[in-house]
Amino acid sequence: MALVLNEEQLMLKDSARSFLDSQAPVSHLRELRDSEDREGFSRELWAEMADMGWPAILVPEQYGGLGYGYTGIGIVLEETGRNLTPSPLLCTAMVGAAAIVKAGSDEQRESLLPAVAGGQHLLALACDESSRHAPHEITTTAVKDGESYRISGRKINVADGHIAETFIVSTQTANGVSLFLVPKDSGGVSVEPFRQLDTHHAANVAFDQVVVNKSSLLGPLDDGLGLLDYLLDVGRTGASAEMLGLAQEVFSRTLDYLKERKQFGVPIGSFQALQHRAAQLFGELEMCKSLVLKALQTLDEEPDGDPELASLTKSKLGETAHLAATEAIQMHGGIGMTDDFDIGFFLKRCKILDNLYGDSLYHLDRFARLRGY
Amino acid sequence: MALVLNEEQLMLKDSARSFLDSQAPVSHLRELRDSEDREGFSRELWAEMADMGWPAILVPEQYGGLGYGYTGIGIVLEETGRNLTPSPLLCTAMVGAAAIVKAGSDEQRESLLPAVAGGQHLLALACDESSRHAPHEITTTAVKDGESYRISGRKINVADGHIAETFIVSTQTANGVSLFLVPKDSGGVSVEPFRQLDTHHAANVAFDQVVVNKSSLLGPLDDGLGLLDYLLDVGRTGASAEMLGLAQEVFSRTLDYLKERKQFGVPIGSFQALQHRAAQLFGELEMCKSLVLKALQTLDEEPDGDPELASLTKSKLGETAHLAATEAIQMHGGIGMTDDFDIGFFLKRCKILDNLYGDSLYHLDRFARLRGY
Amino acid sequence: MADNGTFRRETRDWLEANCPESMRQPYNYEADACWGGRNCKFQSEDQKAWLQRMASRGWTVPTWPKEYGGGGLDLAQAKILKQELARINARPPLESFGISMLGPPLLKFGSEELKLQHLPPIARGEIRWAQGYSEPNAGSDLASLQMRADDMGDHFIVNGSKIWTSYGDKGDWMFCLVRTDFEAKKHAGITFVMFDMTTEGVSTRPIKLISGKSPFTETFLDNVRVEKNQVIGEINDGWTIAKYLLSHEREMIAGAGILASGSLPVSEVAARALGRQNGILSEPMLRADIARFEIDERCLALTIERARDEVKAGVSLGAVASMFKYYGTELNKRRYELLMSVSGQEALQWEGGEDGLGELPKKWLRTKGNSIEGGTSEIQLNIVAKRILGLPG
Amino acid sequence: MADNGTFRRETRDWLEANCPESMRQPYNYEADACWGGRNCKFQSEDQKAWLQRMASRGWTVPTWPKEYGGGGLDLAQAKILKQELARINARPPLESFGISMLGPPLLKFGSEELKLQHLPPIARGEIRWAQGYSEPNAGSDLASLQMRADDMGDHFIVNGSKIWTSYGDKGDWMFCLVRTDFEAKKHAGITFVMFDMTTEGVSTRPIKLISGKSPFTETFLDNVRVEKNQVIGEINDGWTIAKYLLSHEREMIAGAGILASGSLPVSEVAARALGRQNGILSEPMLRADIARFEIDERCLALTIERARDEVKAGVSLGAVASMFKYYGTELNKRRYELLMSVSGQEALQWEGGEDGLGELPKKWLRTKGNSIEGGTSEIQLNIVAKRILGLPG
Repeated sequence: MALVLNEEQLMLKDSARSFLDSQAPVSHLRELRDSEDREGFSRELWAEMADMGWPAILVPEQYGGLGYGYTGIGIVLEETGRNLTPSPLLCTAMVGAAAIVKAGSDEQRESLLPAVAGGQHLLALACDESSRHAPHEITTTAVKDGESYRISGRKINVADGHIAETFIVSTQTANGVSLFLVPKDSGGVSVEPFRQLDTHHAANVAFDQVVVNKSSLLGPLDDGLGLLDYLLDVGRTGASAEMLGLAQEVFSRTLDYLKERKQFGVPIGSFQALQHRAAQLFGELEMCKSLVLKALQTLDEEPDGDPELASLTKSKLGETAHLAATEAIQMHGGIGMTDDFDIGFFLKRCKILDNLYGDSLYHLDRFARLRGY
Repeated sequence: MALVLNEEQLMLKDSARSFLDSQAPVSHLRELRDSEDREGFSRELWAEMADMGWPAILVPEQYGGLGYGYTGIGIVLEETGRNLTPSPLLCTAMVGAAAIVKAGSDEQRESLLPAVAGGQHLLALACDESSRHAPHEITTTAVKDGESYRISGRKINVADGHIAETFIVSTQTANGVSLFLVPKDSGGVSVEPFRQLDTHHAANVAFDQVVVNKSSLLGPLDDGLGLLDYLLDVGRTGASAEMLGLAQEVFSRTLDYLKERKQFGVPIGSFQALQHRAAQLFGELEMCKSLVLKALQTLDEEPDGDPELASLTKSKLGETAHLAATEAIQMHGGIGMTDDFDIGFFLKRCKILDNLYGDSLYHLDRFARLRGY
Repeated sequence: MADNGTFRRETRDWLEANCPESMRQPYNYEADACWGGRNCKFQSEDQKAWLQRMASRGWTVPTWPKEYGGGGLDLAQAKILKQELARINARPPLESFGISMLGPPLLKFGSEELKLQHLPPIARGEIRWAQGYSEPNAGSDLASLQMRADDMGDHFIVNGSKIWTSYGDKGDWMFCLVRTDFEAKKHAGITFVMFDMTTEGVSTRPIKLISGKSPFTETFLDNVRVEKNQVIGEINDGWTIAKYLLSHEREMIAGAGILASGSLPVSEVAARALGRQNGILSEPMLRADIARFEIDERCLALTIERARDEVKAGVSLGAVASMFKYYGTELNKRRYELLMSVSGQEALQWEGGEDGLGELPKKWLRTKGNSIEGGTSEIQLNIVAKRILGLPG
Repeated sequence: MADNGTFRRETRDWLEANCPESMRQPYNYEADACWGGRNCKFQSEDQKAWLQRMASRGWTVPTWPKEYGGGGLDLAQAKILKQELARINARPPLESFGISMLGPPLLKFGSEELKLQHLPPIARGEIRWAQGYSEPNAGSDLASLQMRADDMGDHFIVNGSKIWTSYGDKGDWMFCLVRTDFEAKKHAGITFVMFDMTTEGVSTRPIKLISGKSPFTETFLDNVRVEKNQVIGEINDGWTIAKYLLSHEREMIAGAGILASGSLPVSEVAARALGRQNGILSEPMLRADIARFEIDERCLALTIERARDEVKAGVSLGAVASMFKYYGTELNKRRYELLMSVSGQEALQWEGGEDGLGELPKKWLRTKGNSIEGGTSEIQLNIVAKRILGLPG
């Protein structure tokens, strides 16, 4: 497949950009923060996104979706990244939808996908237990008990964990790893929400002898590690798309400032040292654009994805977005350090996205392991 | 001890610099190369160095030496590094002398040190067997046979191996590692000399059932690993001192060129991007000066040295000297790539010194291990 | 003067007797630092006693002359005092811009009268000082400052605003650069003045940073009367004073970068948080970055040590302070990036008070300003290139 | 024209029948490349046959029009041909600056007469071209060139010297920038001319590089007669041609950086040389650097792919070639640094012939020129900053 967007995708991108520019620019995030919004995102905005069909992008048409695939949802995430818009898109419309589409039973698909596509049902992947990302180290257990399973354990830093109706939970079962769909209102589920440094919210979620029916099993029993990795790679690619938007936007604001801010009687963008750093950053961003597009297209084309590509993309995007955000602050000087100015929001969001599902160093290591060294 | 040179050391530095500037500048190395000198260094120059007392610096006065210590020999090595002067100073006057002074029996000291101090006896540490530095992996054996040992094995890339009268050889003995002094004319020793890319020479040395008397044992039987590491750390510090001189000189030549070469009607040193890179390099070189001086002083003060400091110094110097040499070529442009110009010699010598006794990445790893992580 | 062995013994004994137990441990919170000043609220009797006892010996400023409230120590003695303080983990009795910033230029360029007026209260921690250098439109081009001082004979009337005044809302007095000649080229025509911040017309407004904290203010001067006898150096020659002060400030900032000497090494923090596998840190890529950082950290510490020894040996430091400022602040940013990586998801929460959760990310964000304040990294590199390396243009 | 399935099948069959077995393996030595030209000495009958057969179909330059010796293929077909050649590991039948450098501007700006004169011999590998751009005192400031062409009516008389002429001693013809207007501003007054290097007054001298090899010459012109009908574009408008050629050259150089596609990945070389411990490369620090390199290598490959797809989709490449040139050459330098590290002490010997020992360090040294030739990295970054990012000054 050619590494360019097709007509349909270009239209989706344009419409996402113009919607977000007018409805949810960075000032939207600032308002949510300053009003100390309890959930850290706007339900009204989410309803509008649902009207635009965004949560339906990944859902097949037979379940009320649009079937635009990963590239489609990635394009929209790039635009929310550009505007730092908080929304359940990544966790519900990308990772969550992918989970049900990929591994759901007919019953699970029928019961969940239409509601996901309509934006009425929110999902969250609960997969981390230690402070550093290590999704294969699972102590949460699901013990068979007749027709049910009893789930016990604690997942931390669950993105969208504070709003999800259903958790996708990784557990140890008798002979391996299995994923379960656990409604938040199951007895024994307790959610401790908190605000992250980027003013998005998340939650630690404890499962205390939570009983779920065996029909809540998602994907194969005991053999769910591949599915977990796949879903993580989907999430990593989505987070990379968001970081791509973020990095491009913060770079673009920096370029504007370099052209406009004067020191010593000339625009600071005329200083060669800054020019070279900007040019190097431009090059890195071009690399990132290629990576994200290739990673999204690969998810659409390869049934099992390409773990090596997912890791390399996440690693490179984490590093480059961070470089773009820190260079932005340095080049803006003092004003970039003030809360009144928006630049700091990009650095903060970048830190969260870099950490999500493994940071750039984690994926540098995973990349090398996957290549056999 | 204050991190400055004392009066005596300053005088030594000055005299070394003026001697080398006049007797052995970089053109001396070029002549050796172009005349395809069989040994890659000048015996006449070495005799003059001996007259100056350089091989005697580390040797105690009672054996005809000067007793100026490691800082003294390091100062001279910094100056030979500046001029890329090939000589047996590092291998004989620093590592070799240290070996005999530190671990030699009375007999060994008396028979070797006066000749070392006079420059008549050359030594070489034969410690590497694999292409990547791994001095603890020793397959060369020394098997006890009555009052003798039989040594068999092959050491590669022995610095000064092509000219040494005596090799200091690391071997496996019955219960550990032991070092032996092996004269080059012992039966079964074969030396394969070769020219390195910096036009210094070295040799691979094979030992085929070489018989040496047990009095040739240097240091403790079976427990020589600590001594080997100490000697390597001495060599690493000496190589670092040479790289410091090399890096400063190539940087200084680059600064001159930046001030003199004009492009677009102005000196290229007025371009801010080059200025910032030069300023950053200046900072790194200041760091390197502190490290080398501290590492030399520590060898003088601490009986067992400081392995962590030796590794950090070797790692940082390898990296910084390489940066200085490559920036020099880049900033000189085309002319820096030509053989007629001297800059390339610095890059080549730097590569050899970086590799000697473990390169910068090896020592980055060793540094971390020594610090327990 | 007693020999140094005696001095060490006496110092140790005195500290043993006079440093309260609670002052013998590292700061837990920023608020543990004592900044003195008219409105100083001591956290404890111990904190107050510690300051007063040290000040009584002149040991808040050990090397200042005794007549200005100092300890009159020579460099060797000062080093011994520092070692003995470190030995018992004593907290600094006083943090002070009066000491670290104003002191050096005032000692070098101030009149005897001004020294006697200002230095002793600084040494005793009675007056807290604020710095008035930057202006909203000046930035790195400091000399283009616009704060206007009109000559009224024995005094100036000053109008304008300053920005990035550290703890401006807590300062008692301010030292300040103002423009006194409006025709001269920009580096000429600047004067270095001091005034009481309770003077009519002075007001401040906190600046909130991305870290959520407000350690700086804007400071507004509206027809503020400043006496001419409160000028350091000559009128219109303030740039000389300013440069001298800045190079001292840079040195201090660089020192701060490695002054994490009391805290755990980053590698140790990492080993505790992440554990080891086969004897090495379990995240190999993070390990590589940490090792590079720790090497550079040691490099800077040794180079600062060398620079100090060179000063003692009579070699002047000069523009090298810019190199230290650059290196030290870049290093401090790396330190906090690594600490954030090591802490992983735990470091992502914003909630929590001064202690524990939420504190690390705020510190991390704050470090991003290190390479901007006190002259940006770019300005430092310019200075090194031009003044040390002699590059043209 | 047949559909693409048919084209692929026919191409595969033809290659099967016509590509000699010995041409189906990577180059072992530099000398394995066939550069053609009047003095070409083929290494083997196979090499000669392979060139002649490919040239007979126009497939040395698949997308050039047939009337100029090309294959007349569209982009889709050219891609298929490339894939089929790669499938059997076929060597390029011809390396040629005539194809990679002169061809594009000649096709775009040349008169019909010039195209018919020069392009077919290029396509057939009969004439080998040399480039005359740089001059000893011009360097990065290419437009300040001084080679002087005096107008003699129907011809010029040219005097001066060029430097960094790739294989200048092996060229048959040279394309060259000369100054034809001595009053005009430096970018004006330059003309793009071509001449036969056997013309009286042309001489060359090899330049020995730090790698010990001499792939470049200086080229001296002493009263050399150059016909005016050998000018591409207008007289005094040579800078337009030069810029166009340069941007194509840069793209090519960037491509070369990742064109190690036939060779083993660096990580695989490392794993074979160093072995693994606990499943990962046994030198953890080197491993980190290799992983970063391989990520960037993949980045560049994908970005070149994307840029090509964008061109097909109608988006123009423009100054982005500078970014590729910068990125690709820096990457190639990193590749050889890593290969040197991986090879350790074995890579330090200088002896040995073309093969084996001594070859790697020479290649490594040679790569240091990548970021200088064809416009330095600094020039590329300037171009990106100004032409793409629109930064001032």
